[in-house]
Amino acid sequence: MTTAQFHSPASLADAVALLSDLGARPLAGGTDLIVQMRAGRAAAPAIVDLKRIPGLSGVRRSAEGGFIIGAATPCTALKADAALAAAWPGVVEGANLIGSVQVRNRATLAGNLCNASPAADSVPALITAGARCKVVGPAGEREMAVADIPVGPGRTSLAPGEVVSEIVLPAQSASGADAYLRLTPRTEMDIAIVGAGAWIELAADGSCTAAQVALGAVAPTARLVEAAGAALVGTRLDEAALAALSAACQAAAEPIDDKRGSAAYRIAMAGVLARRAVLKAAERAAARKKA
Amino acid sequence: MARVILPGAVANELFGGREEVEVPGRTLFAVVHALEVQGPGFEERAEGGGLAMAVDGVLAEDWSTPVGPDSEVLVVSRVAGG
Amino acid sequence: MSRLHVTTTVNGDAQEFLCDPGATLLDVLRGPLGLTGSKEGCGSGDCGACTVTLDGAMVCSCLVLAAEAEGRRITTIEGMAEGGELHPLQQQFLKFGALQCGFCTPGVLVAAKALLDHNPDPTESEARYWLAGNLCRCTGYDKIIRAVMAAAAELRQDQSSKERSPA
Amino acid sequence: MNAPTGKLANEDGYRVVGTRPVRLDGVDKVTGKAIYGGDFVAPGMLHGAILRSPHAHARIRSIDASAAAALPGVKAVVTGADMPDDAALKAADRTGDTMAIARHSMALDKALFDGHAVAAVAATSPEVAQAALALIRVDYEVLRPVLSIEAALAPDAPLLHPGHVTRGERPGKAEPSNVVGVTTHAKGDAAAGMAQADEVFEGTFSTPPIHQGYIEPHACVAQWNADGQAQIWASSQGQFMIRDQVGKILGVALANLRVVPLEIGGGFGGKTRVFLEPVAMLLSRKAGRPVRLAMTRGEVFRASGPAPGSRTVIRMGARRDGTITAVELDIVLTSGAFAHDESGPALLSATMPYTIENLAFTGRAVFMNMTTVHAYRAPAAPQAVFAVESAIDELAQRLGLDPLDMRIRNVARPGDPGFSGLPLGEVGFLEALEAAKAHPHWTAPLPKGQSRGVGAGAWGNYGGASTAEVSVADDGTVLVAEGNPDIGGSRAGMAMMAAETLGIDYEQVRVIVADTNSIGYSMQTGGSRTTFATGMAVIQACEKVIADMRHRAAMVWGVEDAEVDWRDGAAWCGSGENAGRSLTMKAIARRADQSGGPIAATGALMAQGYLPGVGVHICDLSVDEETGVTTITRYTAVQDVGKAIHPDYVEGQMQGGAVQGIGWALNEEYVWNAAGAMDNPGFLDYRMPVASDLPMIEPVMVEKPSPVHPFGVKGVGEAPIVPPLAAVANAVSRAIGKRMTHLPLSPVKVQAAAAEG
Repeated sequence: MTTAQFHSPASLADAVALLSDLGARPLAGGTDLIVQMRAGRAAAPAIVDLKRIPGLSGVRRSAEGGFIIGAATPCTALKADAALAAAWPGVVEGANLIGSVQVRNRATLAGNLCNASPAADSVPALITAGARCKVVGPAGEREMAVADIPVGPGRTSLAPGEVVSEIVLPAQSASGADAYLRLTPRTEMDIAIVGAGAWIELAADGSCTAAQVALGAVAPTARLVEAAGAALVGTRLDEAALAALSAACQAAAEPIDDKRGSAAYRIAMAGVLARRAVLKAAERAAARKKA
Repeated sequence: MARVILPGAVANELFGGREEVEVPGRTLFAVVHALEVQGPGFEERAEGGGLAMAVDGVLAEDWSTPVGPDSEVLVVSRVAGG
Repeated sequence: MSRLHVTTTVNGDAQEFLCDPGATLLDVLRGPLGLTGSKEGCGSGDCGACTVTLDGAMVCSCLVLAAEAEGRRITTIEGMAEGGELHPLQQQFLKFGALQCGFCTPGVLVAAKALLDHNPDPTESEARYWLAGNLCRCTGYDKIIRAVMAAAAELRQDQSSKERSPA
Repeated sequence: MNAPTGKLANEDGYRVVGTRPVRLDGVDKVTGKAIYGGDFVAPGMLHGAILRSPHAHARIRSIDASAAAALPGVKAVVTGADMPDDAALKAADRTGDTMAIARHSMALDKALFDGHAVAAVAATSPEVAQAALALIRVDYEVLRPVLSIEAALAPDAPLLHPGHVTRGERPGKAEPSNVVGVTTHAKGDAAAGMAQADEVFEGTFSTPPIHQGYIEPHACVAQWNADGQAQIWASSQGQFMIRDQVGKILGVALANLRVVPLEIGGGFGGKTRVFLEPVAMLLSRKAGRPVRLAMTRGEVFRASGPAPGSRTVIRMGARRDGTITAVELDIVLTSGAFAHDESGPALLSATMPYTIENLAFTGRAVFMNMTTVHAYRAPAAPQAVFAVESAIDELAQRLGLDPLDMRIRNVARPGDPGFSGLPLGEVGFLEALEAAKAHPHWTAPLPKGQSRGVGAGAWGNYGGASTAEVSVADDGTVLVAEGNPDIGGSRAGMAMMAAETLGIDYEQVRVIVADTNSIGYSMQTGGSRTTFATGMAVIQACEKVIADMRHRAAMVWGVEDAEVDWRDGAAWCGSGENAGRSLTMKAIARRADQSGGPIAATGALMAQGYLPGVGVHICDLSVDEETGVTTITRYTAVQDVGKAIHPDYVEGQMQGGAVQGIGWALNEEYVWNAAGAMDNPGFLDYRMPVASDLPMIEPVMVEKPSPVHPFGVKGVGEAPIVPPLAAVANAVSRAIGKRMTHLPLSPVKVQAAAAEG
């Protein structure tokens, strides 16, 4: 692990400058990066710690009533933010399934996103929430959908020197709610064999007015399944609609066989978990309507 | 001559498959020595703790235990734990 | 490769050390600082035996770069007892026999203290999920959880008695 | 050399034995002061590192370490050529164990598993050592690996050890093969017995290799001086074991090889042999300085001694009333790269709790291109008993019998002929089964969606050689030195047995684990022997001290020794003018110099008459049939413990063993890729149970005392891992109505089985 330089810049501009030389890696929580460095799976000749840049840690409300989450905000801080946890329980529970409390006191949403593991626990719910992120780099700032960041296992669409500085969640709709579920052999300290995020919006009569469903660990990246959401809109989430949802998810799944699960199992579980995540989100949406 | 009964694996490996052997000896020390002559390697295995011996149904760690002319010596393979 | 000079606070004492940019906090605690109470069970954040607190939050010190310690407050197992007086958690672990080989115990104790600082009255399930990051292979966790719950009760009782009769 | 007699301090029961005092080494362990393998630092110590083969099976054509040796800071480089040659290792012991351990610790001409050590360096820092490894060039000729039992037994299988002939094979039948050895056991007439059965179950069971999972990686420091004297500081299950094995491998006289025991961070049998010590010694001799060698977690998985995988074919016949008429069992265990044949203990343990008329067992171990297996807590018993207890459960269901009643019907009782044919001693198999049946858990109504499984299992335990020394200080306090590393509170047990024998308080006794130059030989901590055998040696030494102190008191009072009684930590005069007077230990010890000199005695013996331990576990669980995820909801572990000296730590053995068994049943397994490299060498993808996976494990101690041990002790450490595989598998099988025969019962497998219906 030959890391020659460690920097902890006090501004984003300094960080971007440092990150533009080849091989420099941003460090937020480090719970993926440091493991890969020690195992020799990631070369990091220079480390740029983002945690001393003011404004990058913490959750702020956006003008539209949504939430702006700094790139250096640890997952446990999301759970501690009551407003965020109430508005986006799915995003917060996804972030708080990563590793252990020790890991979640360090790991960040931006890090989980940019590590680009197909099984990243926080990404499916971010996608169904329509989250966006601010990217800062040598060419200045730009905004993009969270879904467009990961492009394959361990690969993102970020240009060299670019870093995600914020993740932005829209305001939650009056009768919408989200949920994230994952399938793991252990109750903690595990990696999703399959993950499923869902966002559901219900009309006064209980019928579904909008729905987003995304799957984790069944494709090179977390994946929004339009057909799954579409199968629910206009229905009362009855058995037929849920069956169509499951079928759509199974069709969208292109998993691999690996030490954690077989492709066949993942395809089957894609349907099962998506269904359960939808029902959990719907239950929360119904509860919000009444509250 | 004491009658010695050997476990299958030891019989096959050291005594040409004979599971019962007659040997002279008034103590287990003598019996073990006599068994070594017929099956070289037996003494080392017994000393290493891999084999235990019972004289007339009683396990004896102490080889000074007397062995009568018509005694039965049962050789048992022993297992250490984890 | 130039080494970094870091100043930090460990268990309330000011500490300085030189470290490679890639060195972990665990390497420094166990090496130059001679605090071998934090243990390396895996080096990948999967066992919790290296748990310390960093500015009050419990973390795996094998997944923190030593350079990140600059200006921060670190507590390790060696800082848990005050002088000769064991912390209630340490006492209850001994009373319940909540350790056998003891290798995971430092990490478990630091994590358990962080739990009770965060939640003085945890349910059994809350305690089990909080401690899920600390692997133990000897005890099957039963006596660890019972000792944590007993220490929590004792601390709550001390707290309430302190409130009733402030010193 | 006779076994100690040991008297009760008072007739109505024990004063110290059975209480729950705080352990003596407790404060060090809860404050982080205790020194484990990787914590020890010797002055001038170098840091070692090992280069390991990335290939599971390869010939080593050449090793060029010249660049590494030239790297500034590198002080020594060793390869297999630095180890003694085959002839010297064979001369050390004809069983071949020394050769196997030496060649596993450092390859000679062939790399036989992914992770096999091929070279090692010692340098002034870990970073320099790692840099040096990267400069070592090894020319491998990659060979086809053997990665399964089937592959090992295939007629065209590459032979891992061409010269090896199967041990225990009938003469003339043995020809070179990957079969390490074969063991058989027959009783009565299995075919006839099977014919009498009303119901016959036949099944094939398998378990993958799994790891003991101790959280402390192997670590040691070795110093081999120019005058031939050496010291090793290491965590292990036996400092005497290290001395024996390193002494045989390197040809060092035992008196020249002082091994100092450090605290051990879990072993479970996996630290009952050496891996690093011989290499650290070679590096130290070349460098002239102490060398620390430690494994990373990945190295522990790839290159230490996991438990063997198994394939068991079983046929079991039973009559309508549940009597088992015959069992035919054929078990094949993996041995890994070198010879470690656990088929003996597998056959011994398979049906140990039961007396069955007709048995026909065969056991074999096979070489495989995987790290050499080694003992894991009741070695090979869980694998064999998984098949037997599953078969019993299946037959009980088919015959409509209560599963515990069926086990009780076949239970082995004292006096029944055991495996060796010798009559069983005061075994507590029946008492444990009845205690399980009487326990509220067995008859508690099952919540909806849950199912209940039961499993029993025993382990033979062991006694063997132990030495302990007891001395009395001037103030009457007592010091015990013994030779068994304290993994689970055994120091406390020794202090309690000493205090009980001497009739004094526990707090007046201190116990240390001494190094190999400070105490007589003690067999290592393992085989569930320590409290039984080393306890006996401590008691014997205390009895000698009592006899000495009674003699001194007799001299003071001018009476015969026989006139002096020993009670409540004091000598009592029985006759003459001083009748009724007493002298405390303190009073006697203060004038020790005037009555013959220091008070000290040694207990050294071969502990005999050890009795097996048995466990009966009841497991409630729910299975989410859609996903295959299993959740343990209630677990009770019943065990005959003889007499619990320190109940906390006996319960701890029962709870820890049960949870290791649960992990074995549900999620733990070695996974390899096609090339034979381990795919999950870490605690993320090698899934051991975490705290949130489990309920409380309720321990139920059945105390049927051993008549041989002064305080009734039976070994307890290994029996608790034997029942859980079947207890969990039986519960899952009942939940989904399908016999689960291949561990682990991961969500993928259980979901597939449930979906088949």
